[in-house]
Amino acid sequence: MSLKPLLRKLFLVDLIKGLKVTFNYQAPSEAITEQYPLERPVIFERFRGQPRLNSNPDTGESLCIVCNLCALACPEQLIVVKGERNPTTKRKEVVSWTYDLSRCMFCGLCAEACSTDALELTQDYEMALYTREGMVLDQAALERGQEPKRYEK
Amino acid sequence: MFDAITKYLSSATTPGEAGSIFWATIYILIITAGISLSVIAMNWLERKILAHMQIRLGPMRVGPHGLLQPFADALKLLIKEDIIPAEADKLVFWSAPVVVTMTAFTTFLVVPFGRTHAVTDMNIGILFMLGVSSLGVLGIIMAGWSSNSHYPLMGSLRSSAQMVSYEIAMGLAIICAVLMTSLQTGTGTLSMIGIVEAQASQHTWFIFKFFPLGFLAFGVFAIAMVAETNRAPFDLPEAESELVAGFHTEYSGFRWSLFFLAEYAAMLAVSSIAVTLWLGGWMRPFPNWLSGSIWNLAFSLFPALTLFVLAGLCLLGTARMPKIPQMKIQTVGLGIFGLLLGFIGLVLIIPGVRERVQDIYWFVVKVAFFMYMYIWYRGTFPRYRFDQLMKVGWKVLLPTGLAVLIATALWGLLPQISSAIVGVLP
Amino acid sequence: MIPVATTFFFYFLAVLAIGSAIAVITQRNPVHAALALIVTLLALAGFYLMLYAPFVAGVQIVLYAGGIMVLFLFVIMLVNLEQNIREYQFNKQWLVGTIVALALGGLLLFVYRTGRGTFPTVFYQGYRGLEGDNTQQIGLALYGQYMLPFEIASLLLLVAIVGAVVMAKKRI
Amino acid sequence: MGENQPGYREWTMSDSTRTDYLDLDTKDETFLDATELVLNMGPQHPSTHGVLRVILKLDGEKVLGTECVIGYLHRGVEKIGENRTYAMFNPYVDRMDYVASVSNGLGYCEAVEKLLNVEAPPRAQYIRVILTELCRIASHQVWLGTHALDIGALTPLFYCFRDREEILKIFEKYCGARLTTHAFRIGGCIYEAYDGFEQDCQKFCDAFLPKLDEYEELLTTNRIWVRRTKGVGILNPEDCIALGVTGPVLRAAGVKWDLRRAQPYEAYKDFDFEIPTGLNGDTYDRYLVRIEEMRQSVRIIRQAVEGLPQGPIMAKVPKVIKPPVGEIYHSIEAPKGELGYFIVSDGSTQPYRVRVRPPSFVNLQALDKMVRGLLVADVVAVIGTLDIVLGEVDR
Repeated sequence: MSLKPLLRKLFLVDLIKGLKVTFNYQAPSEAITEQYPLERPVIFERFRGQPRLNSNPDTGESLCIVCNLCALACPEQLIVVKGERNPTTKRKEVVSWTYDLSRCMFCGLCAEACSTDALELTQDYEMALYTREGMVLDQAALERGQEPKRYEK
Repeated sequence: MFDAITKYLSSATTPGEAGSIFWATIYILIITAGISLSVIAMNWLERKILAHMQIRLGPMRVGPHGLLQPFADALKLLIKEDIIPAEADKLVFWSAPVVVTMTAFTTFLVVPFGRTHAVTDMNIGILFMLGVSSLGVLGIIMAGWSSNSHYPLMGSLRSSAQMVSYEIAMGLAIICAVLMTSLQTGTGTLSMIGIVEAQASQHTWFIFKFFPLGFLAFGVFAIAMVAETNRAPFDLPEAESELVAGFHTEYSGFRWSLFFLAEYAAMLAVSSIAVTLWLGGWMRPFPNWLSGSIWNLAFSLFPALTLFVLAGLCLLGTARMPKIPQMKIQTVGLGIFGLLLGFIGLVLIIPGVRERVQDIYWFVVKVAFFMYMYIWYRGTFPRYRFDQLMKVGWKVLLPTGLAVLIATALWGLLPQISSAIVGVLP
Repeated sequence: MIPVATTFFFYFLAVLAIGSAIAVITQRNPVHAALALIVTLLALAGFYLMLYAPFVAGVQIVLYAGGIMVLFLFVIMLVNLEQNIREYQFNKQWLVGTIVALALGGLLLFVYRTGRGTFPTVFYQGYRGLEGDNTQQIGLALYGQYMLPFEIASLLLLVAIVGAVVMAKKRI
Repeated sequence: MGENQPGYREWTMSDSTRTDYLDLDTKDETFLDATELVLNMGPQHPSTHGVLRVILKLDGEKVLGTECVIGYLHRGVEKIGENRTYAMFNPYVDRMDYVASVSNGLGYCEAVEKLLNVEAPPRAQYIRVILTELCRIASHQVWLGTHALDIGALTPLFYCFRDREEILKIFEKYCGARLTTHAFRIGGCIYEAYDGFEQDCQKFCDAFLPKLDEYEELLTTNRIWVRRTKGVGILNPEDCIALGVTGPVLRAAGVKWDLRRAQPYEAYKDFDFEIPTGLNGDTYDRYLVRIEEMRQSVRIIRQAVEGLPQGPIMAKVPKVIKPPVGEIYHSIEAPKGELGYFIVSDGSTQPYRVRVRPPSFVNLQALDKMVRGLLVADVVAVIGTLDIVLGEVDR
C-alpha cells in the first residue's frame, strides 16, 4: 500500500467525508417533509384523480351523449351507462350513470375515450371514505365533483 | 434527626463518604429520575437530529415540534398489550428486561456528576462500572434464549460474543487511563472521583496526556463503547434489516420499553466513563489558562446562559409558528415551554445554586457531546458484518490497545528508566 | 465506608447464596441452573465486599458473573435442552455422593471447631485500613511474592485457549 | 400434479439445500458443531423487499442453502392480459415492476407495435426515451436507498427519495400519475410534452449529478460499505449466462450486454452513451455499475432533450387494435434487466397469451448460487443488490 491511501485510512478520511455530508444536511431549511393536512401538495394539471361529468355551463345540460365508449374502454368495466332516446329532441339522455370508484385504477382510458369531453379526471385526490358505501358514484355525484370533506370519527 | 440530614449539605463529600443514608437515597432517586428523563429527552433528540440529518422534520404533531412525542410513546407502550410467546420460558422472559434495566441503572451509583454529586465514591469505582455493565449482557442472553425464537437467539449470541470481545479492548483503554493517574505522580486510583481529581492535579485532561497516547487510548475506548452499547455501526444484535429486532423481537409494550430504557441508560453510562476518564469529568474547560475569579464567574454563568439561549429559541419558534387555528395550542405550548426554560435559567443564576450546579452542567455537556456522536454515527454509517466486527475488535482494537498500554507504561516510567541508564553509564 | 446493617446483609447474602446454590443442583433446566449459579456468584461478591476486599468483589463480578457465566450460558443455550430435561436428574451414585458430601461437611465442621480461635469474632479496625489499598496489596502480592505461580497459571490458560481453538476449528 | 403427469418433478427441501457439491468438508466435523438451523426469512421481514420468503439453512450464521418461496403477491397479470383488449391491458403492466412502471409500459407498447408492424413517430420515441431513462434513474434510486438501508446506512434512502421526487413530479406533470404512470399508448404517446418539459429535465439533470456525488461520498469509499460489499455474492460471467441473469447484475460480471446497444429499440441508436461494466461481479461492482448507469442515463436524457424533434406523437393505429395472427417476442433493457413480452395473437381484439419475462424473477434465481457459504447478513445484502421487485417476480 502506498503512503497516501494508508494515511487516508489511518485518519479515517472516508468516514469523516460521510460524517460531513450528514452534518451539513442538518439545517432545518434542508428538510423536505410536507406536513400534509397543513401543507397541500401541488397537483399538476394533468393529474388523474376523481372523475367528474361535465355539463354545458350555459344550459346546464349534461355533455354525455351516452355513447358508451367510456364503459367499453374501461379495463375494469366499472362504468355503467344507461341511456334512453328522448323522442322530442332525438337525443340520447342519461338514465343512470354509475362509476365504481373503489375499483378504479385511474388509468385515464375512459376520459381519453370520451368523445365530448364529458368525462374528465380531475385534480381532486382525497377520495378516502370510512365505508364502502359512497364509493359508487352516480351521475349527480359525478357532476357535483368532490365536496370539501371534514374528517370526523 | 434534622441535624443529621443537613449536616451533609455543609460537607463537601458524596453522601456515601459522609455516611448519610438519607442523602444517598435522595441522590439515587434523583439520579434514577434524571436518567429516565434524559432517556426521554434523548429519544426526542435522536429522532429530531436523525430526521434533520435525513432531511426530514421528525415528530411534529404531538406537542410543538413533537416535544411531547416521547411521552405519548411511553404512554402507548405502557398501555399496550403485554405479549409473552406461548413457548417462551416465562420466568426468564420476565426477568430479562429487569436484569438489563437494573444493571444499566446501577452503574450510575459511582458516576461523579460533580465533586459532591455522586452517590458514593467507591475505591474500585471504574471496576464496579465495568463489572455491572458486563452483567447487562446476561439480560440480553436471557431475553434472546427465553423468547424461543430464532431471530432473538441469533441476536443474543451475536450480542454476547460482541460484548465479551469488546470488553477486552475497552478494559485495556481504561487501564491506560488508570496508569496515567499514577505515572509521574504516584497516586494511582480506580475511583471515579479520584481519576478526575488526578486530572485536576495534573492540570490536564487525560486525552491530552502523553500525546498522542492518551488520544489513542481514548479512540480505542470511543470505538469499543459504541460496540458495547450495540449502537450503529455495531448494532448487530438488533440489526433490523437482518434479525428484525434481534434479542427483543418477541418483546412488546412495557418490557420492550425497558430494553429501550436500558440501552439508552447504558449509552449514558459508558459516555460518562469516557468523560470521567479522558475529558476531565466535571471540570470546566481551561481551568489553567482562564483562571481567576472573573473567569470562574463567567464559566459559572454558562448553565443559565444555555437555558436562556434555549428559551430564546423556543420563543423564536413560537413567533414563527404558522398563524392558523389548528396550531394555536402548539404555539401556546411552545411559548410556555420557552418561558419555563427561561425561569429555570433565572433560578440557575442564584449564586448558591450556580456554584452547585456548575459541575453537573459541564459533565452533562460533555456527555451530550458523546450522545450527539452516537446519533451522528447512526445517521451516517452502514453496519458491519459479524465477522468484520470481530476482526475489528480482535485484530485492530486489541493490538492497538495493548501497544498503547505498553507505550504509556514506558513513557510514564521514562524518568526512572533514564535515571537507571544514567546510573549504569560511567 | 461505614458498614450499614452488617448482620442483615450477611444473612441476606447467605440465604441467597445457599438458596441459589441448591437451585443450581435441583433445577432440571440447565439454563435455570446456570442463572442460579450466577446469583450465587454475585452473593459471594457481596461477601467479599463485606470482608473489605472490594477488588476481589469487582473481579468476581467482572470475570465470573460477567465473563465466564456468559460464555457458559452461550454454550448451554445451543445444546439440545429437551433431551436433558427428560433425563433422570440423579443417577445411581447418589448414595456415594451423599456420603462424600457428608464427609466433606464433617471435615469443614471439624476444622471450624478446632480452629475457631483464629477466626475474628468482631470486625476489628485493622481490616478497614486495608480497604483503601486492597487493590495495591493484591497487585503487590500477585506480581511480587507469587510471580511464578501467576505466570504458570497464565501459561496454563494460554494452553487452554490454544486447545479450545484446535478442538473447535475444523481446519487450521 | 401427479407423479405420472408430464412436467412432474420431485422437489423436496433437502433437494434444494444440497450441500455435497459445496466446499464444506463435512468429514472433519467436530463435536462442537451446532445442529443446523432452519430460519424463515420473510414473507414479513424488513429486508426481503416485499413478500419474498427465503428459507435459510444455517450452520451458526453461515448459510448452507436457501430456498425462495414466491407467489405472495401473485395477481395473475398474465391471465388478466388474455381477458382484456390490447389497449386495456396497458395499465396493468405498470403494476408489475411498480418501481419502474414507465419501462414496463414501454416494453408492452413496443411489443404490440411490432405485432401491428407500426413504429412510433420520432418525437414520441424521444419522449419515450427521456421518460424511460428518468424512470431508470428513479428505479436505481429506490434500489440504492433500500440496498444501503439493508446494509445499515439509513440516510441515503432519504436523499434518494428526495431526488426521485423530482422525477415523479416530471411524470405527474407529463401524464398525471406518479407511480403507475400509464404514460405511453400503443403507437406512440398520447400526451404531448407539457410546457417546460425540456427545462424540467435539464434542471433535474443539473441538480442530480452533484447529489449523486453526495451518495458516493457517503458510500463508495466508506470502509464499512466496501467491506460489506466487496467479494460478497460473486457471480462469474458463465454463471450469469447459465442462469439467464441480465441487467446490471450481468454487466457487473464483466459482460458488456445492454439491449439498448445490442438490439437498439426506440431512438437509442441516436445517442452516445457508455455501457458500464464491472470486473469481479460482486456486490460492490454492481453498486458501481448502477451508479454509473445513472450518470449515463443523465447523458442520454440531455442528448434526447436537446435533440427533441418536432412532429406528431402518435402513429396511425386503428381505434380497435386487431393485430394479425402471429406471435412476437420483444424485449427492452429495463432498469433491472431484460424485460421481455411474448404476445400471441389469434387475430381478435384480445391477446391469446401474454407472457412476461421479468428480469427480477430470473435474477432472483441466482440468489442461492450467490449466498451459499456466506453469512446471514450477506443474504440481506445480496437480496438488495439483485434489486428485485416482488410485484414483478410474482406478477
